Amino acid sequence: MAVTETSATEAPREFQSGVANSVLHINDVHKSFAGLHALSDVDLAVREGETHAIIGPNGAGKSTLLNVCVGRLKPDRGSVTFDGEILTGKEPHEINQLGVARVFQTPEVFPDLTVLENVMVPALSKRDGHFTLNPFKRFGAETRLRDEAEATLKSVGLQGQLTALASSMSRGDKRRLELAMGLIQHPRLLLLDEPTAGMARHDTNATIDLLKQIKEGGMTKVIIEHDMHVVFSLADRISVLAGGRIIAQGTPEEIKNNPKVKEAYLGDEEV
Amino acid sequence: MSDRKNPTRRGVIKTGAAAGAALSTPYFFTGTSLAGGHSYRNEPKGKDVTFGFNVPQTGAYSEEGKDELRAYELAVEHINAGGGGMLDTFSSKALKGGVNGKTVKFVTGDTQTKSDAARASAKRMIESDGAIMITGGSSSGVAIAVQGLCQEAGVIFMAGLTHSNDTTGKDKRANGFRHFFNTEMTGAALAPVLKNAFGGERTAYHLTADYTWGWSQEGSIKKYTEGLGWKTAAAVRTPLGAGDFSSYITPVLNSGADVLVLNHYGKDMVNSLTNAVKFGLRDKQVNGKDFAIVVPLYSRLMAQGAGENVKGIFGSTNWHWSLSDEGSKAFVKSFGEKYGFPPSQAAHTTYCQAILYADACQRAGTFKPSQVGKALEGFKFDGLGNGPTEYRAEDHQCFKDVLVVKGKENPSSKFDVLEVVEVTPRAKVEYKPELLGGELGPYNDGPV
Amino acid sequence: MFSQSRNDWLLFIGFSIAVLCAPILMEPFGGNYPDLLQKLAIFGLFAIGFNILFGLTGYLSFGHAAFIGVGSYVSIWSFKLLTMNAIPAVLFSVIIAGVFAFLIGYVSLRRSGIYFSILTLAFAQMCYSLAYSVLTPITNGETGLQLRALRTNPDLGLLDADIRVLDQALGIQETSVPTPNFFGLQTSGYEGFYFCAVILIVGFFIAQKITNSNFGMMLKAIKSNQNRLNYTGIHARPYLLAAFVISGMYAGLAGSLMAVTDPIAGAERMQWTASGEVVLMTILGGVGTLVGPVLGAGIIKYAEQKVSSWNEGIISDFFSFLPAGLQDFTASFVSLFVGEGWHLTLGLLFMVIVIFLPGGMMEGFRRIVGLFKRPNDNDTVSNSATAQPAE
Amino acid sequence: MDEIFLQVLNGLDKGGAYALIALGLTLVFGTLGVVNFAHGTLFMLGAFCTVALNRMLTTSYQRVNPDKTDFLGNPLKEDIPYVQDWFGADFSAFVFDYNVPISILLAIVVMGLVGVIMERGLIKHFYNRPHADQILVTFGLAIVMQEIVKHYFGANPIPQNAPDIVGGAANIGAWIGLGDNVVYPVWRLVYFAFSATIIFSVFAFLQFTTFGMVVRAGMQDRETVGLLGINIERRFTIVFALAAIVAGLAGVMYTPILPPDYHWGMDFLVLSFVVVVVGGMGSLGGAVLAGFMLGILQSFASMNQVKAIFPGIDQIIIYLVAVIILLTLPRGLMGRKGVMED
Repeated sequence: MAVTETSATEAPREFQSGVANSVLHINDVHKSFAGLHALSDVDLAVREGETHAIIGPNGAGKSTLLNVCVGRLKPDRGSVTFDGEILTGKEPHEINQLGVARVFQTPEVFPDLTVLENVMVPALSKRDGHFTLNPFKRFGAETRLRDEAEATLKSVGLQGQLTALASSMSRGDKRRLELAMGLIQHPRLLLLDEPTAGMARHDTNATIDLLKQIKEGGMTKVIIEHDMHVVFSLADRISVLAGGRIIAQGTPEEIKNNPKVKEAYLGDEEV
Repeated sequence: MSDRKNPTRRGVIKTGAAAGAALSTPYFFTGTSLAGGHSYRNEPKGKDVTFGFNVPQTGAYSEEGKDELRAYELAVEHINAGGGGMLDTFSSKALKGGVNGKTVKFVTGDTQTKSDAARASAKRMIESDGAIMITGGSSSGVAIAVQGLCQEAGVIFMAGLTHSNDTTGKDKRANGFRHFFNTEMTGAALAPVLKNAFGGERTAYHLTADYTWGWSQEGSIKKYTEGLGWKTAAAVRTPLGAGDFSSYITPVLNSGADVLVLNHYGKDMVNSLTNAVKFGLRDKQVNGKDFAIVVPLYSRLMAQGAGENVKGIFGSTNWHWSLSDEGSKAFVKSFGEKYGFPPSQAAHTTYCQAILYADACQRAGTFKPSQVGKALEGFKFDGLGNGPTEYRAEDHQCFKDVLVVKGKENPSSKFDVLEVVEVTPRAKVEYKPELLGGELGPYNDGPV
Repeated sequence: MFSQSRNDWLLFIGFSIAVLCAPILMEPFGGNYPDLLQKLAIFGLFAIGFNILFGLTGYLSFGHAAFIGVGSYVSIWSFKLLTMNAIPAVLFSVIIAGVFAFLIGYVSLRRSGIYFSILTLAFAQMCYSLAYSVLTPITNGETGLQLRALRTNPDLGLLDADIRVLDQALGIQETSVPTPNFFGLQTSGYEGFYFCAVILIVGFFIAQKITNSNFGMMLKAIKSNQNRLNYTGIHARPYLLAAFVISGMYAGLAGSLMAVTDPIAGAERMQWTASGEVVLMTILGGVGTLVGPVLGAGIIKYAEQKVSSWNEGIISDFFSFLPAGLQDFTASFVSLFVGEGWHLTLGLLFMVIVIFLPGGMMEGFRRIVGLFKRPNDNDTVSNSATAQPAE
Repeated sequence: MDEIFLQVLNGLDKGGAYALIALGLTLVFGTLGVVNFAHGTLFMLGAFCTVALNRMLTTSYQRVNPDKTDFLGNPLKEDIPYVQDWFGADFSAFVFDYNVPISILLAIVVMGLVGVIMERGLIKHFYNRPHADQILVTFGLAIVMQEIVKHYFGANPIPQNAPDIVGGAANIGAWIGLGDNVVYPVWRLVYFAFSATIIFSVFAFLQFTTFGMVVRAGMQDRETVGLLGINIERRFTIVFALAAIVAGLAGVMYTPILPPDYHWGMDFLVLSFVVVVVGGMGSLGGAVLAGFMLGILQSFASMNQVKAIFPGIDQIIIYLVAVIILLTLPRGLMGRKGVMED
């Protein structure tokens, strides 16, 4: 940790480019918990349509950064803007309605609802907004959305479990369901928090393929990942977070060859 | 649940509405209008007639309710036997075993001391068990609610323990009758005794339960004590069931008042009295006079609970077991032999009500409410423990002597809590029926 | 599987038939008399409404009795001031209970969990205490608000004399104190039960619609994982408030029907124990199911009315087939649990249900049905899982 | 001035009782994560330990006294307590006088047992059940216990007396130079001192013993403590028993102030929950603070001067404070984030 702290002082600003066409802009964000700096002076720009990976050792502040983006945490200083809208201070549901969806690290599905219903909730949210009062609109009659939901579930490989309760699913299946819940909203920005953690290798590969497909659809993605196989398969650009600071940023190739990153994070880990 | 359904049905058939007609012809087919030769609500067709005893069996007043039930059972025994207990000393000799040739059966209900629950159980007894009349209760809110219901349903209501003026005042109903006394009579009876005991130059401080009965009580005591020259320092409302009354009692210490009037009943009475005594009020000297505490309506059952604390404290009661007239003695003997302890005033008033109702039916020769009511109106009787008594026709209120009592200094047993200080004669407590307002309206014999 | 509206219709029709035939169904239990039947319908309605909040969103309100009270008071005032017709009374009650629910819900829903429960409890207790004492000019305190004859003496206050302006304008003659009616049809007795039963069926239909709607699914999602819902773009609070107001309106309707079938309104209807009672009903029958709360309401009201009336005499008559000594022993043992001991039975019933059948009676039925259906294939199992919320 | 002083004393007294009840309640929340609706009933059971001891001590045989007659005119059967026969009149008088303090010993044993049985027999099966289930099952248990007490002791309040030596009223005014009207029952002062002692003991126990340390750690983070390999189950049982004993002792000592009746559990249930919630779920300090605060506010609200301005304020003060506190301080006075919010 001490090593990263010292090296972080010279956070390389030169990597920041493309602010003009960036869709998500994290600006000088600072967050501390009880005196512990979780994030310091984080600046980050994510370009429209790119897949941006954030990597870093455990406790580097990756999840905190994501939580700041979706409104779960309020930064002490700095701001997050998405497509010109300031996200800081907005409620989570407002941020989602702007087109930012999040896939959680530990699956946060609706355990008492069926798999299909789990996907229908975000689908309805996308269509109807954060609140509509029409208590008589039959849920069962939403055929168009349901077809879409079934298609999405098929794309993550859950087509066989539409009526199962989410609580009865395996952890891996819950992660896939999480992904489907994010995808169904066709968000402009999808934040993925370790989408493949805990998955078996072949499932991971399937997920990578799926995410690659979406990439072709032009959705902007921010992905937090430990698995370098995933990162280097998907990312257009990578930011490295250590000790709450961004210590490097660039294309996968640049990051691979960045000695600071190697020193601070990759170390002896095989890439 | 399935093995429970049997007791109801069998039980109700046996003890309950053995009047039979009520159950064998389900109401479903008759509707609420009484077809098939009934000329009034629940007219008994068989050899039995069913009384409905509606008393609190759960909640704070359940001990009183139990005592009422005991008295009712005793009364039913005596009525069916045509004698025993106070029936032997009762001035009317109409009852000769059963009523109008029918054996009396009864059903019971739990009022929970809540108006809604009391009305619901009364309705069950009327609609399902075929009760010809309803009697009981231990609070005025409940009595008034049930009285209104009986008026609508077309059965007679013989009120139990209810002390508010409204029962036979503002809220009186033709089908309702009350044997118990009320706050007006308490005030009229108590005030002169208080004046004799404590002098005419007193300042009273009232603590009043914050609901209708409390207000009624406070109003009556104020009216009569102020009429005798007393002053009222303050009248403070306390929440029902306040528990610890200390924060209401400490202001009394500095108020300059020398009498504390506790317009509380039941648990509130025990609690506020205990608190007041523990604050040393009974031993206090104010303005050179001994401080006095008054509990206008005593309940011996509750006072028994208040133990030591009631010693020397004045109040009024409808009846007390230590009275030495023949009626009281006979009642105490029959009750005591059956249950092993003396009856309470609640037991006494409900026993009287059951006897009075049965007697009126016998004299009227029918159970039809309007005719039973006529037989009760203006009925003068004696031998039921209160001396000569009259059911006044104008408001269906009994007028009789009122007992002023005081907590006994040297009780000989745990039941011997109160001693009778004075028997205020009826003439002194009587008032004009118009005084309390309200209107009886016509009798209702039920939908025919 | 979402198009199973046929099942919903079957459930609805079955429920309607059961409700309308309640007098026949209750006959073997000795429960066939108007008051109990009315109470079953009224508290069934209350519990259905309560279930929309508690069963679907999981928010446990201890203050719903306040809306019962509001509904009752409003209805009686409508009878006193406007007309004896039940329709305006019911409408005003529902609307004003809705307004109260909006105000209380708006404030209480700023908190969740037990904090929410305590807030609703606090509001209801305040309503109760004030109605019992300080607000007596409106509520007539302990005695309860009652109907009176028309005012003839202008000195009398509105508590002691009624005006009924609409009825007067229509020239309706009154002798003494009238009873509420539904366009000339009386609303007490069996007529009253059928009046309530029809409203119960309508209420059930609406609740069924709500449960099966998008809105209903959002409410279930709130119960399941409110936090996740926020990140899905749904603002939970308006949904909660809507559910709170709807269930408050159901409670107001139930309170109004209490006044319509029996025109008196007392403050103790608002006490927290009354709110607790509806929670017990819902849990006993089955939280989150449609039929369960009605069933629970029925059982509790039946126990309150009938079990409490089985006094010792009745019990010992029942055991009269036993030898004398055994009869006494059995009778005195059983009488611990019935008659004045019926609270004990209620308490034990509760513990048993919560310990062994957390899903209430409905879960019990499902388990029994499950015993016979075991050999069937998986398909029916998953079907019953989706059909679950509709039961 | 005198009056305000007296009302503060009243408030401290009520507050003492509230704090003691709430203390156990919040302790059980904080460590076991259980919402115990039967906690008020434990307070009631404690109070009935006193009544039961009284019954036991006065267990009597009957001796016919031919000189006196009973209410039916028969020769009076006098009840002679065995204690009196066995140990003499002086001793029995002493025992009866000190009934309340002696029953503390009984209450510790009885309430400890009740606590252990309740926790082992029922509560432990509900650790992982939803709060609503916990509320319902303990509510059911509260009804059952209350009805059993009612069956044996009746529904009427049964007054208990403090020992004579502290049974009177003290002229505090004379001690501290206020007017002659500042008199206060000695037992209420004893009660305040007692509740303060118990509160301090509980805090000291949690602060300075290893056991207490583990419990406090458990309140902060239950999972971690479980991971440390500590037998948390046994400690839960002890914590629950401790809470039961504290509530029971509060009940025993309260009997001379308020005659106990079977319904105390329900009477104090809502109140104790309000206290705990106002203090903040799972916060011991909060419970004590809120207990005393609500006690004092309640006393002030019942003053005539206050009631003249806000009629009926004494009826609703507790709830009003609860609403205001919860809306301004989301987790009560001293509550922590995330406790009991799901």
